[in-house]
Amino acid sequence: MRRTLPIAVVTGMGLFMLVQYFIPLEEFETLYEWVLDWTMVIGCFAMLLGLYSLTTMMVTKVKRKAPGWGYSLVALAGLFFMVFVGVVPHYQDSLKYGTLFMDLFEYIYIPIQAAMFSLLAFYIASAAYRAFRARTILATILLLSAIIIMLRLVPLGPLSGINQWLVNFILTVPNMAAKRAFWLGVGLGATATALKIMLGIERGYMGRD
Amino acid sequence: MSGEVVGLWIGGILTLGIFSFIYKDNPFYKFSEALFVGVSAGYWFVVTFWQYFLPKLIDNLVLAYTVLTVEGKIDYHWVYLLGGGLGILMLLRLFPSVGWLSRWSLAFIVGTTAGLQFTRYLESNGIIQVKGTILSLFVWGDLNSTIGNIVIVVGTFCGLIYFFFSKEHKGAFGGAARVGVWFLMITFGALFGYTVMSRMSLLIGRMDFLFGNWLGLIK
Amino acid sequence: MKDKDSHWTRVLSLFLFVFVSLFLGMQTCLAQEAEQAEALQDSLAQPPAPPTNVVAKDAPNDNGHALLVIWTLSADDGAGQNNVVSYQILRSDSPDGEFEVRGLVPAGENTYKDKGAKEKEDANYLPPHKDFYYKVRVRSDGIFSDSEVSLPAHAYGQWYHTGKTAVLLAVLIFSTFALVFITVARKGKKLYIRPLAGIEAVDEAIGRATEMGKPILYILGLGSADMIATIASFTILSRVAKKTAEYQTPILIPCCDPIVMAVAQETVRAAYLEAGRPDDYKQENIYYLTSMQFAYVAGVNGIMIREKPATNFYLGKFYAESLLLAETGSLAGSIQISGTDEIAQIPFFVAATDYTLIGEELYAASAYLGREPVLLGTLKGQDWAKALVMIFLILGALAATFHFQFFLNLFKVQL
Amino acid sequence: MNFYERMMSLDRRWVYLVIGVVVVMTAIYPFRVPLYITPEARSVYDFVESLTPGEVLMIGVDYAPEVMAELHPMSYAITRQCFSKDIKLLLCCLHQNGPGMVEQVVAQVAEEYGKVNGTDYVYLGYKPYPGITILAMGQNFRIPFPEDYYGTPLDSLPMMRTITNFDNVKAIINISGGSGTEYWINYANGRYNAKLAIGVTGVMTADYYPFLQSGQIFGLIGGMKGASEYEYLAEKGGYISKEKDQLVASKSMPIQTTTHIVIILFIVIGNVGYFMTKGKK
Repeated sequence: MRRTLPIAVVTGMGLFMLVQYFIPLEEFETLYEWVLDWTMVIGCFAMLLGLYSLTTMMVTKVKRKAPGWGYSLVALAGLFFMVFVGVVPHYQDSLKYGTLFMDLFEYIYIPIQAAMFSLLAFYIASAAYRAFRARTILATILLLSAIIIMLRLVPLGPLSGINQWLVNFILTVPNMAAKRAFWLGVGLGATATALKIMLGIERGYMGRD
Repeated sequence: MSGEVVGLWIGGILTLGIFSFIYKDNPFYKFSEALFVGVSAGYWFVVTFWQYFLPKLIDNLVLAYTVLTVEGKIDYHWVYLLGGGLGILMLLRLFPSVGWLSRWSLAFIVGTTAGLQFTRYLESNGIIQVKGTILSLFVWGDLNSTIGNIVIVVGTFCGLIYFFFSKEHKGAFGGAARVGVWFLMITFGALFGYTVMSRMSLLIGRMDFLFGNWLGLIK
Repeated sequence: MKDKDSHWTRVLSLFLFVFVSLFLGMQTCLAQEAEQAEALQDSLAQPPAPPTNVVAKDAPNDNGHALLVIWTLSADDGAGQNNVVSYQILRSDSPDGEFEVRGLVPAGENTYKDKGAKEKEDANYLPPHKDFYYKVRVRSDGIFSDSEVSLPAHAYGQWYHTGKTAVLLAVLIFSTFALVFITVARKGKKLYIRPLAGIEAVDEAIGRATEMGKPILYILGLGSADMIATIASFTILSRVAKKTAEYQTPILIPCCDPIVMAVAQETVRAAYLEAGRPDDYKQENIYYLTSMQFAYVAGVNGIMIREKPATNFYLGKFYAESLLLAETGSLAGSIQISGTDEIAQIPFFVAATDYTLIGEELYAASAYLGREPVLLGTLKGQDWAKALVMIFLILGALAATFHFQFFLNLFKVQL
Repeated sequence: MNFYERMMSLDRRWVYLVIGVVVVMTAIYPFRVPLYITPEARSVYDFVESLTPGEVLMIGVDYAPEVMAELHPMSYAITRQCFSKDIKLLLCCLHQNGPGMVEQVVAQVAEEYGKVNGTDYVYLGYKPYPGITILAMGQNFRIPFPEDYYGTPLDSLPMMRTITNFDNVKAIINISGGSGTEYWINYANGRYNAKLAIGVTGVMTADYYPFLQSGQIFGLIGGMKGASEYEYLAEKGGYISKEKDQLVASKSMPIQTTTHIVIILFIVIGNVGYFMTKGKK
């Protein structure tokens, strides 16, 4: 009951989704839409679970006065203040521009997010420096290809045309071939994983008691 | 000082807080990080609440209830109770004794995903990719395309050989697999090289924000 | 002051009244003029020849709320003096009832799909199993002529989408391969699989963490539970967690989706139970952080710098954050094993982590780690499917070279 | 520890510092970068150039503020070029965080050229589900967008009188920072045969090159470099000028160039160090 039924649910839902793909009938379409809506509803309840998980973790840290507990307090404050101003005073309007909720989002979240994202500029340079060593033929191919592509931004005089031709060639030919092979492989692997899940062969993710 | 200026200062200071991480972890970063995590989790919760929970569950149930009271009919919107029920099962995870019930909801989601992606991947990553690789190996009067097409077909073929798991990569087979990896490496290099520009754009954007919008040092 | 106000209001309203009446009067005049002009033109110009053979039938491969109208183009379409501009499609529920305009297509088109809504309350609702009549109106600069009314037709839903046969065949072939090799594997035939460096490093990486007495960090990626890469990551987590249970090394899993968190908890709990150490399982080590991409990364980076895990796994769906995570992890001195099916992130994982599972290797990893015959069987089935794809590639290229169009049509998928 | 060994174990913070300094220094002392204009960016420009006054061009602007740095300059340059040539614009936005931003661009440029909403340009606004929306627009713009962004019914806009679907626009340029581009290619071009060009972020460029080869798109503006190429052409054409601060992408091109050179140098130095120390071991 605890384990067999969930696996049956997995198989059943999997088969239904598989079959409905081929059946355009209205009844199946409606059922399909419901199923997607239900997964969203489950996601909403799960969100409560997530919030509970995050809060207990932070609260425990604060209670135990674990190192850095003060920061947990900051996170908790940010979390609950957002939830408060987002849910309590306004009706759905809190997602519109100009509310305190959106202001907080815009002036706190957006700049930090953009700053975090832009750290990648530093990291990409350091990754290139440390990792792009011509240790093997494969590594050499990788770094040469990267350099050719990067050179397209560097004024090379008459060589620019040749470089541009190379860039075009790399992007339209080997790039295409490798991506096709990659995607085909991913397609087969993903399909196999889906099949294993549906057949209940792979069930480690579903408790054992 | 207007609200916008305050916002600008907060944004500027927090940006510096994040940037300080590249030197080393420090209280300033820890503060920005904690605030970031908290605010974003709160934001996501509120968005989930207004954009999914209310319209997908509550609105439908309210509609069902209204139809029931006004017209006395049982309307199809009641099926959303099932979704709500599965959601409540999720919450039972908070109680260890009945927590296993939440597996039904998890099974529902995992099963749906598996079934949905099964055909989706076969179609978009299987059939459509094969179709895209069906190229003419000889294009009359166009040497560029002829060579390009041949290389694409050969490259895709060898790339697939690389992904063979149940055959040893030896001899001619191993050689082909090696060619396949070369193709992959060229692509990875190209992707890396191409991304540099976008990442630098982000940094330039932030520098603009710091020195331009915030401090007003550059125009 | 107040008097003055009301005075102004009166003047203003009077003004407005005059203005509005003038405007309305002019509009009527103009309209009449236009009508006259049209009537004049009508008498001068010949209407275009009407479309013929208007046939209405159920639109194929749908949910039963659409009809297909097909006609033979007007004789004046593309030729003659009356240049046809467009066709209007009109519908009625009786042959001599009132016809309403349903759609417009430009000259040269001879089909129209009259698609209605399926909800009864929608204004555009098109009921199934109800007869409708169509006529097609051909238009040319203000003048038009109508076709004969079509025979009745009704919409109905189909049980099978004929445009998806290629996918159905693929499903059947793939499943057959997988099932055949699962059976073969069950019978105990030993199947060879080639070594993968990333997989062989897993044991070593867990062992290292145990020696150092430090935790292992497992990142399931940014995907939610509706992505197959995330599910593949669960299957790998199941094996990894079993090993950490055996080695008694703590495993930290910050998640960016609450459902993913719940599944991860179930997975790890099961793995600890299987390893015979249910008491070592700590639910608080598998927690939700936040769902927003960079906030999640900021949090995980903090964990990496402060907890200094000995080993980091990044397996699942990753986007731009891949390098942020991997660089911070390498800065913290952890051994890193990564894998994703997002091709754009592979170069960064290759550059900044120690081992990378590329694309399909991510999906194969659980079979590699588990070594159960059934899983190895599906791997073998996967390879056979791959061989078939390669045969198709060669045949397809030959067919394209020698212009065998039929082969291309095999891969046609209609949505 | 000799020089090369020290170089090999260089603290990564030096790398960060160099990048930061290079960015700031180039920003303070900019220089003009000689540009190689790629044919795929030129073909977009030439196409817009070939349009005659009164013809309609559609621009699908699908990006969020995150990628503004790369894509905004394209939107501005194309809009300015069109308006100064009296080409009518039809715009829509299929990215949920973009509609306000697009409004800003078009309203600002329209004001610069004295263009009137509804007569010289129409902004349709935002609709979710790009795939479905594009398919529906192929039938009739009025299906997904009965009203424009400002709530006016499309039928009462003078410009829309002669416009039903993609057949009535000369071409579509999709400026995008996400997966929406695939729908434009598959549906607008694939299904409805609309002439299509795209402007995408640098990261995405590699993915969309093959579509250029296959002729599904007639032009491609790739990332900040593509944007600056376009600005260069538009400046030569006299549509935008440096004095009015209208060359935004071009302004950061020197920084792009120097940082790219620095990264290439880093790779070279790293490899020199690697080979020098390898011999010793």
